[in-house]
Amino acid sequence: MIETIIRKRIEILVDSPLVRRVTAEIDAAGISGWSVLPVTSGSGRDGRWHEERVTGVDKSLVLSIASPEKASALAEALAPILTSHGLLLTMWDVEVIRGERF
Amino acid sequence: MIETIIRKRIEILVDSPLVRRVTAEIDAAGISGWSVLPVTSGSGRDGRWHEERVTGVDKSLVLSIASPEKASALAEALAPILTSHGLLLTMWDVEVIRGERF
Amino acid sequence: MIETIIRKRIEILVDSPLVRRVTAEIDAAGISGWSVLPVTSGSGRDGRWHEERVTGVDKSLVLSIASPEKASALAEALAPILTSHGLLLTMWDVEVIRGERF
Amino acid sequence: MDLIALSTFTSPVILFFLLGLLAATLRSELAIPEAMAKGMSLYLMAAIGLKGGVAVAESGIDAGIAFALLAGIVTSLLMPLLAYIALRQFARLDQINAGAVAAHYGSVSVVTFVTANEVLGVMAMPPAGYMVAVLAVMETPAILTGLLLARKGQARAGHDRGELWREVFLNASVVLLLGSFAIGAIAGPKGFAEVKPLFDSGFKGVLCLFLLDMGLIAARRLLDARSLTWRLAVLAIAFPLVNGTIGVIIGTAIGLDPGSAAAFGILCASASYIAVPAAMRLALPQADPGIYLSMSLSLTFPFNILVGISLFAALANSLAGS
Amino acid sequence: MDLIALSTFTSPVILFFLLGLLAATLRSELAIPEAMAKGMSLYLMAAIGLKGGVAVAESGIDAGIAFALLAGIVTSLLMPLLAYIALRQFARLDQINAGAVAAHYGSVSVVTFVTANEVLGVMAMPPAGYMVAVLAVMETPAILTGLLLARKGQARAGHDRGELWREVFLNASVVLLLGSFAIGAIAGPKGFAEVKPLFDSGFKGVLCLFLLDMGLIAARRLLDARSLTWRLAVLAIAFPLVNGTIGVIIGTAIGLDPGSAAAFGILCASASYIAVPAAMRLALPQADPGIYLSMSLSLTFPFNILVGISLFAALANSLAGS
Amino acid sequence: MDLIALSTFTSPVILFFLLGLLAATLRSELAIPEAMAKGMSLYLMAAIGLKGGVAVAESGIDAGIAFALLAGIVTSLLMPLLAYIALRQFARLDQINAGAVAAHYGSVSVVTFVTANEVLGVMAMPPAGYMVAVLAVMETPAILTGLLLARKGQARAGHDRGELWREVFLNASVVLLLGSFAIGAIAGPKGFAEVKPLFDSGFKGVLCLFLLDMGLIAARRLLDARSLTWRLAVLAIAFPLVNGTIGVIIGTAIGLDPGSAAAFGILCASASYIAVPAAMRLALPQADPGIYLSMSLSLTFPFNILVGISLFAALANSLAGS
Ligand SMILES: Nc1ncnc2c1ncn2[C@@H]1O[C@H](COP(=O)(O)O)[C@@H](O)[C@H]1O
Ligand SMILES: Nc1ncnc2c1ncn2[C@@H]1O[C@H](COP(=O)(O)O)[C@@H](O)[C@H]1O
Ligand SMILES: Nc1ncnc2c1ncn2[C@@H]1O[C@H](COP(=O)(O)O)[C@@H](O)[C@H]1O
Ligand code: NA
Ligand code: NA
Ligand code: NA
Repeated sequence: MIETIIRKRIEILVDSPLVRRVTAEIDAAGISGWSVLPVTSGSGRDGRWHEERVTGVDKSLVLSIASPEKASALAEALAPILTSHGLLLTMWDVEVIRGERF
Repeated sequence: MIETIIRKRIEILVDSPLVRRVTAEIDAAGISGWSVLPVTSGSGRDGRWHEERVTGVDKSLVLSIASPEKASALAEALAPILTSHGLLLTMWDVEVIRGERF
Repeated sequence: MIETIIRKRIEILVDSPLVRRVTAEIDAAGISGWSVLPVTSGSGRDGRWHEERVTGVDKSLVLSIASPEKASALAEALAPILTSHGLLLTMWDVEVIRGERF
Repeated sequence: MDLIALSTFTSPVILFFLLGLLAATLRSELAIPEAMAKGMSLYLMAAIGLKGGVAVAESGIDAGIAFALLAGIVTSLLMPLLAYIALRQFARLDQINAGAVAAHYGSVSVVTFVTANEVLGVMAMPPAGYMVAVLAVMETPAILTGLLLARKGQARAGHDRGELWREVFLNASVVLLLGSFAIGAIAGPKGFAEVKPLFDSGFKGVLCLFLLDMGLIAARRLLDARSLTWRLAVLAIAFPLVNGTIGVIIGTAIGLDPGSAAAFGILCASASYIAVPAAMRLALPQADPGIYLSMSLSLTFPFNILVGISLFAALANSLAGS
Repeated sequence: MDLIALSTFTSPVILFFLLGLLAATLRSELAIPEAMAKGMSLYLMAAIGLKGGVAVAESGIDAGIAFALLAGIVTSLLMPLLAYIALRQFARLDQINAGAVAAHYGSVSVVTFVTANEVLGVMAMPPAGYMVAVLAVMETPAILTGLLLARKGQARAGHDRGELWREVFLNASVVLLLGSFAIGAIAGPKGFAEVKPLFDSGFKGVLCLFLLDMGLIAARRLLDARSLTWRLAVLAIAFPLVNGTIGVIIGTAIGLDPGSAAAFGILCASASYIAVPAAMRLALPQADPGIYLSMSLSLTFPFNILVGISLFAALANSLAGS
Repeated sequence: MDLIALSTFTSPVILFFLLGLLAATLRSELAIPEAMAKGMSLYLMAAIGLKGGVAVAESGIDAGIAFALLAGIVTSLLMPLLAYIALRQFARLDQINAGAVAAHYGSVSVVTFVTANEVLGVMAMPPAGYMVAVLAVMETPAILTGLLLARKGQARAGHDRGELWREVFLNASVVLLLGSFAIGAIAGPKGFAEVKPLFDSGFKGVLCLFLLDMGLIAARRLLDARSLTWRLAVLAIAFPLVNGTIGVIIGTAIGLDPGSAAAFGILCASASYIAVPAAMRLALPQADPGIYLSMSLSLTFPFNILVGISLFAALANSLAGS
């Protein structure tokens, strides 16, 4: 049976122009890396949007795997802009295989 | 230590032409919002497909964060078309920061 | 109240040229299917990349829902190339509705 | 005929399609980005619509148009019946899948029409401009027939009606085809002149790349096809032959010129693989895409591109000759 | 004027925009893939930049350019003030949203300018090539004014400065416009000749498809708009009228030819919906995109395309005449 | 030479590449959508393949082709050895990374060839049409040598063989280049005429936008490059100089015309950054993309575009002259 480690998986839904801000914080938190996934449409308090990268108001999903400590450090670091910039941060425990490096 | 709330994260894999149906149900369930991610290829009982948006049989991933109550209300609402339309609905608990609004 | 089943959700972040390898293993593990999501940019030990499909070094996210047994069988099968090919495999428990078939 | 066929097979448009089929069969990784493929299909529809509209602006409207449109709607409504019977009797398909497949064959394939337009042009028998409008009106009626056949005797799940009607009557290709047809008719030759370099000169080149992609998709589907039986394969070739012949005869009967009659035949022979599949996912999700797409996209489409077009052109000529 | 307006409405460019508006209003699924839309906007900016640069290489540089650039920067800096007051007083908008909207109206819309360029060309009053440079320099100053207005009397959250300045001064459109303008000026007519088929001949056709997409997006936004009040709607029409008139007058005053004066008017009348929204998400995330995008994209943009351009062209002519 | 270099630097093609380098260095957000970039590269390969095929259809096949193809395969197979030694000895790279980098320099860069083709055309020394076939056959042999070098003395992980061979011999660019080359040869000038507007007239313009993107990617990689040492940087410039010179000499020796000899030199001087990296991710995942991409894409590619092409053209001319 292959051994696994428990890590935090953090996913942050953020305005694309803000992705740099968020990834900078991830790097600053000493997390080993991150990945960005595209989001094609959505709906929230501000109403609906669809494939509007052209208007710079589309979203991206930033995903990062980190140790619980670093994860909450990141959460702390992002706290100030969370509500102001309408970030949506969710995290949960995942099993990572060969995950020592995370 | 920043406080977090437990919410349900629902992810629904659905035929792109059906996305409207699903998001309509999400809105109907009174959930604050949703986001749609693209899916480029896949394989299942119906065989394999790849970047075939052109034939209208591709999939999208609808993601939504909601309270457990609203989440199961949504599940109930989608039940009738779940198997018939081959939806794939998964949900799990996540920590949401500043998540009061969800 | 609609009944749900607990299944493993496996997500594998992998170099796009390797997706075929991974999905072949998934099929071999007897898992009912898989879906591939695009990844637009990322950063790790090898540095940063952005929309570089043109250089064949971009990533994809392979997602699959399976029973715990099949999930760990898959993990075993992928073990040899996990570190060598820099795969990032995470899995966690999810509730699946009408998930008998998975 | 031989000459035609020959010239067909040395045309880059057809050669790129063959290249796509070959590359996919060899399991090459070659692939056209989806956004690009989608963009090219929008471009092709806008261009063909514009050209048709301009042609009508030049030729003016005559009774022929009304006949052609009517014939198009009626055939699109009725042809699924024929197909349905064959699918049930010969291929022993269940009611739902038979209805879904029938809908595809009653409807039309835009790219087949576009390719036919080019080939017929080369053969000095260009179809009338209004055939684009016929193309547009033939896309959806078959969906209704197909659904009725698939659901007859069953309580229909009515709750997604709205969605379905929008999908059916306002689906992207119908709106874009009719819209740019109207624009072409309003702008006329003078207005069209300004956009001609993109929509006219570039047309065949884009068609090459698009058919390359279609070849890739068609062959890959076939290689992964699980639910395709030999009986279904036989029908996927028989349908275009029969429907196409009927179409050419009707076209000639209602007094269309040979080029337009041939085009009408192609429309009847062609099967949808864009508008109808999308509608089926909404209205008949239980139907298996592995069946209807393998048939329409992987067998009927290549058959029409490589054989059907030349065939019906020749038939239309001989009928006109007699 | 009538004639102009008429010719405007039979031009495919405008007709495709109307088609987009119509299709979205009917809730059709028609959509242009995002990558394609983005690609077309990059193409349009590169092409317009090149053409402007080539024109300058031909005409040579004169004092007019300096005046025009200066006028552009100043108006972009000051116009938000006017808008801000109206938004606060008449529309009763809070400080933050008023500042955000004001920034949009001080800045410019590239596509509006591009369309105006085409229309004015047809009307035999093509703007001077350097107006592209004016377009580029007018994009960002208004952002600064808007931010000052929105934040005055508040401690500003300075930590995302770097990001913001980059977004503002090195934003894609400014870099691409000025870059290709410089390339055009360096390469000159001879160098441009080699790339002319793509960047010149194909231009209007691409503009058609791009405006089709803009029509779709503009109408969809409007249909989903929640925060749009009738007072805001009134201002979204009043702003272009007032700012455009001021622009034409200034342009004429500093001695621009009628075509350039009209173009300058259009620039003042137009509102940004690309560069500024992106900057606002960074610097004023609390501002509601539902307000500023509905106004600039869904009301002001269509108004300028359908009415503004012809209007300011006529105004510039009459002023020049007098 | 001076004149050439000069004309090179006033060509929009090169200027857009410089713009890309500049914009990325200034950390501008300017970016070409990936689907568009991928689409343009497919277009460029199809176009260059077609043109080459048509040229061969016109000129007919002679012994020169056989020689050129053979020379191409052999150099692609052997050049990695030279590179490998330098990488191990001078740059002290470990076996795996040295093998991976060597494979890149034995293979070729399609865009470098395409650009060279344009420049040489302007210099009235267009390469022979069949050089496109040479380009295609040179892409993959080097991968084999590179793998052997990287793995020699090691048990090779054989289980991903199938994948690898498909990736190597059926990789998208090889299939598309040879496929459209064949199509061009079959269709000939007459068949090509119909698609000329897209594949010929539009060519240089697309190349501009594609090189803009390449400039952006190349500079960004360099800015983020971590594993690049000065010794590696030196080799990234030395390799094209040495390999290119060898290439021109071989080309002249086997009796190619100056234009083709220059093109052959460019092919040898260029390094792959598409086919080979993808193959390496499969076969040598432990090799660091930060090394091979920074070298081939961020240093060698710009060097060849900005200096190499003119250099080897001049060399080929002088050799031919003597
Ligand atoms: N901790 C992480 N969380 C999310 N994605 C990661 C993480 N580490 C690496 N990645 C992704 O995996 C790619 C390769 O990482 P590496 O193997 O560390 O170079 C990166 O470019 C990211 O896209
Ligand atoms: N409950 C939710 N679940 C998933 N995505 C959401 C949710 N709420 C908002 N979003 C996404 O966040 C974007 C902005 O939401 P808001 O800040 O509420 O306007 C929306 O357009 C959606 O893409
Ligand atoms: N077990 C699974 N895990 C992830 N995605 C799946 C799974 N099964 C099916 N899918 C996705 O759902 C689509 C339809 O599956 P099916 O309904 O089984 O034909 C497939 O093409 C996949 O994209
Ligand atoms: Na039909
Ligand atoms: Na303005
Ligand atoms: Na080389």
